[in-house]
Amino acid sequence: MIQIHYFASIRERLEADQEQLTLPDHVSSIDELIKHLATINPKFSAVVNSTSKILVAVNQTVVDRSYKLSENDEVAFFPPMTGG
Amino acid sequence: MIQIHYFASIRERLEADQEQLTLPDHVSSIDELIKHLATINPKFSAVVNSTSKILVAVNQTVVDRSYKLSENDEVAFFPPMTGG
Amino acid sequence: MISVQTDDFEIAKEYAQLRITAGDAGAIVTFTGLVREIYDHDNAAGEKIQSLFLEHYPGMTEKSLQTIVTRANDKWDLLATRVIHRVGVLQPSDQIVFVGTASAHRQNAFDAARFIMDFLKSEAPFWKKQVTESSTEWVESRQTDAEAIETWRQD
Amino acid sequence: MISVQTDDFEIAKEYAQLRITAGDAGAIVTFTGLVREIYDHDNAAGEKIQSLFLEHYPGMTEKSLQTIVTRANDKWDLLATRVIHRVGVLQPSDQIVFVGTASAHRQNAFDAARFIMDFLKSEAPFWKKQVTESSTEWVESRQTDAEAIETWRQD
Repeated sequence: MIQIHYFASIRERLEADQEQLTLPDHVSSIDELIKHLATINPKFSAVVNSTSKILVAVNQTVVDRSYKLSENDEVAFFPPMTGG
Repeated sequence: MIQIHYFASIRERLEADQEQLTLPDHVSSIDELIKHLATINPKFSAVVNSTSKILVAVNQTVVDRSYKLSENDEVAFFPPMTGG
Repeated sequence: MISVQTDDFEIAKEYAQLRITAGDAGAIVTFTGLVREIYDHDNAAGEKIQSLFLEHYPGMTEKSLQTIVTRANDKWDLLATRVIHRVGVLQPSDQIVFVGTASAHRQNAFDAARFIMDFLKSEAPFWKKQVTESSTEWVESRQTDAEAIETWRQD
Repeated sequence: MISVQTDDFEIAKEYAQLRITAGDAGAIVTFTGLVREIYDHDNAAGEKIQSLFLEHYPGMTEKSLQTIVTRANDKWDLLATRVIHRVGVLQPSDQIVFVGTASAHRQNAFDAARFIMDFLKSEAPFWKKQVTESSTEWVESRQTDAEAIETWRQD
């Protein structure tokens, strides 16, 4: 089981700020997780296809798409930061 | 007649903060003024010979040694600035 | 010290604390970011901003700011640092962010404050949403902010 | 605005005035220079400073600071600037100098504040004399301050 958080424009378009997911056997990297979420959630698919840049953090650190997930990871999807 | 000001270490070593001087005919540049002051004032000569860098301002703007003096100029001698 | 808060802050209080914490400082630099009434982003160009909503990722925000401050301390001899970032709803001219640095010499204090702001912009998980008369839009990230980060990587 | 004064200054008051003068500022940078207890110049190295005397050249001081601020305004889009320099006798930890800049964007505010400080150090006619337990000496100008000026000439 992993915990997934969504922020800012992505959170709004998915109409969800978080969800829990049991990782299927064929999903081990972030890249595979994104494909899996796009398959099971049409809104996620739409966001991925229309957003120029999506950042991913695992356990509150930004990672790249090849990152291998572990049980109980906290994954977050968000657009580029605009603070300051 | 010109007005001369001295500041900081130079003022202290000359024991003077200002003086007035009628320019002799052979003195027209800052370089010539320095030579003249060194001739008439042993303390000025000592300061010039022992100080690595002396800055000169005419009418409150730093100038180089070839600057040509005019009647009523305000000339100042001081060491490199150390404010801030 | 790092704070992420809805409350406003007072520069006098933060400056006084930096002076005390720093001990024998020769230079204190403060940066304050304010909500501008007119943003020159593509979206809503020219329209007046009525309010700004600042969202963040609790936990990761503090962690990423701490990482940035630690990197600044590794690069420069700093005697004190302070970062405050506000979240929630803000109005034009409100203070958003404060960065304060104290050092023996001015170059370190200037470099560190700028470094912290540059990385805060690109690495700390804050997102701005702006409300104008005709629209409510998430602010787009700026190319110049990405470029600012690159200048530090060349060191 | 430029002030050369014996009185101390309050950063809160100067910051508030910069905010008002600037109008729609997005970034305000302040620099404050303080009297350090230990200077690392060659003279009196390691000895504690008991007091500092700041001499200046009245008239030229204001003129040279105004020239520096005008050059900063020519180089960057600034909404407000403020320079205060104290003269007379100061004690360790006292404030000596304040530079404040306001701009729409942070890079201009940072650059301008640093530029003003760098040129103030080398072009404004102030001289420091430091008193320690064993000596009273004029502070020597620093090579790093001359070098700071050179970095701006390369633009």
